[in-house]
Amino acid sequence: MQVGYYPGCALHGSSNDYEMSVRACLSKLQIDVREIDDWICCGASAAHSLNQKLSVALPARTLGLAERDGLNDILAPCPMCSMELCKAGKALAEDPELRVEISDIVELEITGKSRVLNLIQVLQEFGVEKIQSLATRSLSEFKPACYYGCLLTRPPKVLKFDDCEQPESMEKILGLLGAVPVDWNFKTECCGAGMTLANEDTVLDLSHKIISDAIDHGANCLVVACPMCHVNLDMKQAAVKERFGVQRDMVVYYLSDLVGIAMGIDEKDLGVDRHYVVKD
Amino acid sequence: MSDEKEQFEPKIIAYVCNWCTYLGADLAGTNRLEYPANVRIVRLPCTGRIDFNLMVKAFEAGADSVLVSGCHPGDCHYTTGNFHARRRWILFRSLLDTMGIDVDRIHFTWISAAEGKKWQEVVTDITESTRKLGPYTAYQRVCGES
Amino acid sequence: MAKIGVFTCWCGENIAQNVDVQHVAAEIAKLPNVHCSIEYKYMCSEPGQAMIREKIAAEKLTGMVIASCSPHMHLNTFRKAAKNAGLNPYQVEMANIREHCSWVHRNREEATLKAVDLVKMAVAKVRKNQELVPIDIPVTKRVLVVGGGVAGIQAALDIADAGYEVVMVEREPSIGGRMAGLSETFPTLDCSQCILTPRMVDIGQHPNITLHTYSEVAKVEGFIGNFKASILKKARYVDVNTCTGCGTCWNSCPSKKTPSEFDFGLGTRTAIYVPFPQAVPAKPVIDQNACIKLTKGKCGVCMKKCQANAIDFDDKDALVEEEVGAVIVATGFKLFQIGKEQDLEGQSGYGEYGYDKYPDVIDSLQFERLASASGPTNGEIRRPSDGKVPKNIVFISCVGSRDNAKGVPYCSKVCCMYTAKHTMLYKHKVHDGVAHVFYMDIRAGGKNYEEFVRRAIEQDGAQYHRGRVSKITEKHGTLIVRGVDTLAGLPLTIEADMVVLASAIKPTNGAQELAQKLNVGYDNYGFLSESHPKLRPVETASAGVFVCGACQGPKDIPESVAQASAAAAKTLVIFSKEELTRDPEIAKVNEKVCAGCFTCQRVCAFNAIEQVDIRSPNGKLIKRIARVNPGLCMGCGTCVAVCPSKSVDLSGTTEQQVYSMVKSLT
Amino acid sequence: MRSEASVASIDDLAHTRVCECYQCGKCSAGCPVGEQMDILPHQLIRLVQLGCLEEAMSADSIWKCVSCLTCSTRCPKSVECAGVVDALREFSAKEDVVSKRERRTEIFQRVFLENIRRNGRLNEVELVIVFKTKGFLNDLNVPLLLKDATLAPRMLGRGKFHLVGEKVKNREVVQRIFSRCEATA
Repeated sequence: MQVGYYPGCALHGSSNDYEMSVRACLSKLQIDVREIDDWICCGASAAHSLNQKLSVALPARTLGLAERDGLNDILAPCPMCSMELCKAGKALAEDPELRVEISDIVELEITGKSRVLNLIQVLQEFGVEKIQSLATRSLSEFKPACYYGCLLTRPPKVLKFDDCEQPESMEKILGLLGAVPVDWNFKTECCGAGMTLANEDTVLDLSHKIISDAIDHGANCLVVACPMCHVNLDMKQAAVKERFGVQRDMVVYYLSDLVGIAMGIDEKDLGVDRHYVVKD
Repeated sequence: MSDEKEQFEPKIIAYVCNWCTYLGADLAGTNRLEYPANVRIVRLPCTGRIDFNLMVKAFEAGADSVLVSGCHPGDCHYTTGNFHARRRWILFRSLLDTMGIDVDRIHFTWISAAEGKKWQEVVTDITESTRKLGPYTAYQRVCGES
Repeated sequence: MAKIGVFTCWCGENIAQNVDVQHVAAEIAKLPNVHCSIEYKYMCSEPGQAMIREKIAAEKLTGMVIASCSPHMHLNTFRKAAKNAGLNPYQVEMANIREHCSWVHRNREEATLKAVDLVKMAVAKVRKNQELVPIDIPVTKRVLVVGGGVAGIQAALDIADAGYEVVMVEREPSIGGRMAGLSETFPTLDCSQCILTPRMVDIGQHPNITLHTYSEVAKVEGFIGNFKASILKKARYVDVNTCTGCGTCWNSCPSKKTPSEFDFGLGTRTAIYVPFPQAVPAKPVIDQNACIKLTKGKCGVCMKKCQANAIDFDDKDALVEEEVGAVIVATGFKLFQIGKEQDLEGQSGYGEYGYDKYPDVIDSLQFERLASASGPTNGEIRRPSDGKVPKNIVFISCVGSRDNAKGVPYCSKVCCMYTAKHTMLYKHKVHDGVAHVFYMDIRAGGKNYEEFVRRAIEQDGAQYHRGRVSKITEKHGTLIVRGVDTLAGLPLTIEADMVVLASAIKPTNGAQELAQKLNVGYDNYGFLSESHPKLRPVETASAGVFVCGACQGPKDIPESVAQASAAAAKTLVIFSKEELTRDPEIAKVNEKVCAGCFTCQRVCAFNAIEQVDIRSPNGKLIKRIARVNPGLCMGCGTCVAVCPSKSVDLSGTTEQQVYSMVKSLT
Repeated sequence: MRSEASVASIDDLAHTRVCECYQCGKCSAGCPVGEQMDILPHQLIRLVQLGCLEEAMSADSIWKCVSCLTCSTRCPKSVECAGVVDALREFSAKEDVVSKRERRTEIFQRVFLENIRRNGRLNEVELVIVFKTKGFLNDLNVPLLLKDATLAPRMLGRGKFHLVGEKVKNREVVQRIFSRCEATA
């Protein structure tokens, strides 16, 4: 199995632990990951807040590069990137006029036909049973609260992935690997995402609600598939604790961390030791 | 412009359905809405009844224009008759066009039982436009020869 | 030789003012076949009609033209006059020289000219008229009522009480429908079962009513006055005639865990069961999927215990045929499914409300069962998860209704009212409880309805918040409801013990399939279409088929009952005659030239065209041709227009009649 | 300057029709930051419906929005509520009517985009330094300037910080994309 790879700025920046984890995990599965050459930033919420056209053009450039390189499937482990690429791709595929205009702007011919996948989708395509067969240890000690956040499932009309109100795809994967995911309420509530720098109060408040609901429902860790969620829940957990007084520390894993652990990859190789909150 | 042409009074034959347009024309009367006296109504149960032959017969009888009018889509007394009329109408038009009949002299419209005003306007417009086109001598010549 | 009389009317000054009536009469008198041409001040007056009758008789007229007003005004008047004088009424034509001439043209010369043309056309037509005889169709004076809810019950009793036979078909083991499961009804708060069950008993005991429960309509053939219905009686495994309804069987049945359909899963029932104690008939059925004997071959406890020997494990589905003259469809409604499963494309349910996930999030019909004295909690409001009495309930309106994104765009009409009722019932039973309602608009149009809602708010203290709820979550057994009060501009979070969702109303399963069998139209959501929303509210496109109740659109009990009585009245109109008289102005196939292409059959909106085999005396098929069923044809003439070989014609507006009208203008 | 914002231009940018909103408030009910908003999402839509665009563009709440898309996803009328907020932000920034209290958020978005324009990819160190400086120049708030400073060494310690950020090879094309988008917008 081969996929194009769009790490996005976060995975090449402060969330490089996520990239380590994804790469280690996919390499164990022998998935050939080919990074899109000279990819550019998707523009994130800054682009769609300030310049709607730019919010199509920036991801379109990357989609065009992938098409040029013949990459039909693109893995974007960051849900924000993934959603922006999907949204631009859908708009381009559906609107011929826009396609011509944007192709001119980004200096590449784009069809918008490439498939953009998030990490969960790549694991599903690879085959959860196959992952199960490669597993060397059970995750039975883990009782994760699987946290999807906003953009793994929203907007549902663009992403068409899982149930946008009660998603279960991470639970299914981890459940097969022996983990005991808890049923909880805040799977798709927002953690404040990219507002970490600009508006920390909001982020702390939202992260607090998420962490405490997970604890309330008996989780012993959180699992995410998003670099921003990880920042807010992991890096900011100390600040949350300080402000709201949460009872206990919650380790925040990336989905690929737990899949990797199940397949016997060393936690160091997955970058788990680089998280802020670590298992005592 | 010659005086003769100004005085030309076209003959207009209207095929209308009994349940909508005929009653619309009745309403125009009840409300005393004046319009040119050039139209002759043929009352049919439904525009679904109108076929190609009726159009040709009208021109044979010396009509300068033909009007077909029935219920609005969805209002047909017989559920779907006017849809069939509309569908056939698209066919007629091209067929009549191919035959050399001036399709500007054929008018298709929907007038409900409540639209007396519309009946007045449609008849006035068609009379005026036909007056501008002049007598349909082209057809009458062909017809006369055959 | 045709002898035509032409009678031109002055209509006082109405016509005479702008049309030179005498000139018209004189011009028309010159036409061939016109035997007499007379003008008179008021043709429709009794002296006018008398004159017409006299002339018909004296001159032995074979046809006549009245030049006066619109045929929609007086065609019937003059046809009657003709009939009384011995002339076939279909030999009468009218020329509309009032509405289409004198009233709309001021120029007297032009108007007179046009009037002459109009009368000429009528004369040309009447020359080709033929005598027509109204068609008589025998009527089977029996009605099929599909659906045994309150609407079907009302219609059936009305007709049976009028002395005619009724065949009622009900899909469930008992009649009663949705109303039988309701607690109390708005705006009077009278007990639903107390008012309905006596009517159900009447159905069961009425000598004129044949009841087929646990049955469905499989097929309907025929036309008004002459329908033939096949009814599928599902295997009941209990002989209703010998069963005494003693209850020994269901009290001893070991299979006890099937969720009760009647209680919407809030309680359980046995495999052999009556859905509720007041069921009619009060005879059980065996659920073949739950019965241990039928699934595993062992058990048979009920059979051993039954004193009446009424249990028959070899029972099979059976078809019965019923001949009826009219059909009333009263198949009712179901609730929009709030969970994930949906039966229409574009609908997706409400994952955010956690129905199916949190046991204490229930729908409105489930709440009815909780509030009902005969319900699973004997009328005490207890929540499903732990049986606790909820101290805070949140009611949410418009779940699925008025929701283009996930549900249906229409308003379900009754939810505002029953939600107000729910808050009252709750407050009357749990005095220290708080009822919150999230609503978008309160639609309380109806006698005493607005007063009722105000009472819920002002006397019983229901807390109404204008706004929708966005999400329901759960914390330590409490439901956290996140809503908004848009009037205050405040997001609200309410901790509730139970949430009741007022789910949208949709037509019941199978309503569309039934409509197709009956050739009745339905809308995008499956509600059956009436033939005119105002003037023909219970009739359908199929003559002799009527609709009533919620299968036609969301409505409350009083409306359903009123519509049911209307459908009954319409049925009785049909039954009031020995034979139905139908207008003879319908299509007719010339069987000699019909080529059997059946284009006519495809365009006919009334299924009035049948395929008929023409066979030689020794039974050999010569050809297959089209034939018009006079019971079904409505006379639109679409078949005439589409027939490639011109083998169909329309009596009263024949091709020859129309041609000669047009030709008269040459 | 005459405002370019209009109901039609907002509909256009957001790919929606605000007239379809019937004010049920489900957007406001589900908004994770609704409690902090001066004008709730459904009220913003109402202001746009009424053509009171200045009030909407200068609201704090358009910058409080975290773009989680909960509102758009749950809207029973499929109004792109989050898209309307984006359109309001775009006009608000362009016409310089951003609420004083929310300037920092706007500055953050601007700094973020400038960063991308220069580098093609996000340079986090540069982002933090420029944002802190510009933010400080805006409100002269010292605690906010110094906040998070303690995180830096820890991040470095965990290898989470690249002092020299990545740059794309073809940065000229990125700059041309920006210029073109700004010209057509």
